[in-house]
Amino acid sequence: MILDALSVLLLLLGLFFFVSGLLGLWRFPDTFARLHALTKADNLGLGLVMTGLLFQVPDVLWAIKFILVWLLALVASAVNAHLIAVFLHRQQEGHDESA
Amino acid sequence: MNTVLLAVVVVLALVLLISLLIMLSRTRLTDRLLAVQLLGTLGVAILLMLAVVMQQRAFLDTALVLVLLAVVVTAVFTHRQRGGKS
Amino acid sequence: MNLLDGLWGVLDLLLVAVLLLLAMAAVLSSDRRRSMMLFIVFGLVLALVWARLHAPDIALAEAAIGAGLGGALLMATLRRDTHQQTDQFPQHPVVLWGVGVLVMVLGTAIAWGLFSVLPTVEQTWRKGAAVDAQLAFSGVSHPVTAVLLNFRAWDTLLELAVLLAAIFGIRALGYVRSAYVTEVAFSQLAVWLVPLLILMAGYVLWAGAHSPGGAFQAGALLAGAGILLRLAGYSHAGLPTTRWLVRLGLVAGTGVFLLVGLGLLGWGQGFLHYPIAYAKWWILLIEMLATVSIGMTLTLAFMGGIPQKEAA
Amino acid sequence: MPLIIIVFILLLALWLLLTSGDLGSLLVGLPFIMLALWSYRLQRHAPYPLTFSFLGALRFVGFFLRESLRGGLDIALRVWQPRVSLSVAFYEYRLIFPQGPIRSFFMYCISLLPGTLSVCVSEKDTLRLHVLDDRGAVAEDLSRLEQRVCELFALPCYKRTL
Repeated sequence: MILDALSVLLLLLGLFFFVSGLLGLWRFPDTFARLHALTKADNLGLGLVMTGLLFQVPDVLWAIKFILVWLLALVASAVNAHLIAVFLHRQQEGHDESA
Repeated sequence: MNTVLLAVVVVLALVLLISLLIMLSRTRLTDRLLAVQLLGTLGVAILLMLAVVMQQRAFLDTALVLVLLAVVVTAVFTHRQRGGKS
Repeated sequence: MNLLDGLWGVLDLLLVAVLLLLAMAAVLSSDRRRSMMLFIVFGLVLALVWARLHAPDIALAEAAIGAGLGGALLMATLRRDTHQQTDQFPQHPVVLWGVGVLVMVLGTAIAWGLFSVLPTVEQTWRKGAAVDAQLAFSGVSHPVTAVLLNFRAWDTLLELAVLLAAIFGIRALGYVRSAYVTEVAFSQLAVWLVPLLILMAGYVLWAGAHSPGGAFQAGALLAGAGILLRLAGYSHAGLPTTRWLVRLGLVAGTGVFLLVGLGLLGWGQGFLHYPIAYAKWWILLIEMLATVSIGMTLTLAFMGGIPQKEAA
Repeated sequence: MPLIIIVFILLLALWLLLTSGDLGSLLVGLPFIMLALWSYRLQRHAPYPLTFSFLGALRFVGFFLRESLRGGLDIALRVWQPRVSLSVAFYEYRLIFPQGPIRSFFMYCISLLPGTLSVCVSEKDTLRLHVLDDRGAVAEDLSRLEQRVCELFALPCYKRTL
């Protein structure tokens, strides 16, 4: 019961950060700032959702795979953020006009 | 408990819909790229939730594949070919 | 219980709304890069929909091929500087309306066809039971893989042949795309991501024997590794540098499949009727080679051909 | 121990985690692990001595989790305010890590930490980053991260906290 409550709490927190990322995408004035919002808020959202689900899994192997997914998602989002930042920077510098 | 989890999935799907609408309202390519990233993370989160709700372990593999290939897709979209524009 | 059903209903509605919106936006967008982006997201949402429909096999395939590799391949088909051109579609209103009406008629026909099939759905389910009954003799414990590689091996063989034909076409007509500007931080990362992708391909292949997975998904992941290598500045994308090895790899899947089939025919078993005791090993061999072939084919398709010696 | 053996052990461990320790799966796994190793060897990189410290890794994980939380909260605070208060700017930072995996690792970490996003190495050993709020203590944050990374890779940190 306590575990269930804890997991609900974590899931709600995760949702909150997902919605924050969405709001950031909507409200932040420039694209770099939106990239900041997405990278940070989304990772935290996914991490919290994953932690919340950890209390609901049937066995340890599930838990290991959950953590693996999250770790990879962290790496992926860091790389994605970097790639997009470079792309954006190149556009702003005027090397590439194909916006 | 499953009802609560499913409710969370529904909210996540709602966020998915809204971010899609935001993406469509933007005209710049990079903004859309950002939205694709958000949609990808949301998709992974929904898959993880569905895996628990539906007791389908295979969805975790699907999530792993999605995450790994998302990097490939972003890389393809942002890389610049030698001697030309992006 | 009622609340649970209601929530499923809401979720279904939301997913369908997203899917339809994406499909329309992807078709109506005039910029090709944007349509491709929407197509990738479409693949992602479609994977979620398949997951919701209790079809993890198709969800995995859609995630690997539709959302992942499909987008990369489409992107590779864009020639430089052409992405901002709008398509040369006929813009005359009469033509546009004609096409619209035609699409609607076709859609109605398909819907009608589906409705007329509905009464026979129950029979199809009975076939599902038949598959389960025969599963023990197939050599694998996952029904989808059993159907693909044993009961209906013909289909899979022909699919592999289609890929082979496609790569012949690409090699005959295509041109090798120029290399990419490499970036140090990215290449450093490829060092870690490429082995991970290859390992994951192996895992998906292995998983195919008893749970969702299989050669096509694994091949897509291998191709992902190849594409990353290419983007990180390896002009051969990890493919062998000797030409005959590349050719061998491309035909290995189809060739061995065919040879095994013919061999079994000569053995008196019938085309692709594996002896029950060894079915598992034959399927394993064929799947592994098919994975390698599919991976190489898709990587080559991304590159547009085997590069000649490039200026470094 | 040569790096390649460590990589082999890591890949093997990952495979066994994925397949939930099914030893029979190695029949498929070993060829693919070999292929992965080959792809690792294929990427010709200059020999680069890598060392790890277990204690440093633990501390790094703690630090990283705390900072991610802070980063998310920072965004959430800004987003939910009635008026978005940002003061975006580019920022130049002198890297102490030579070109190589550690530098890349550092750069990727920066993007996950609050308020900073690494863009590119603009000149030799100068990293250009984008900050959400240039009124904050960017340099301190970065040098703290630097110190943690040094601990993780068991390097002497030749720039003490500012």
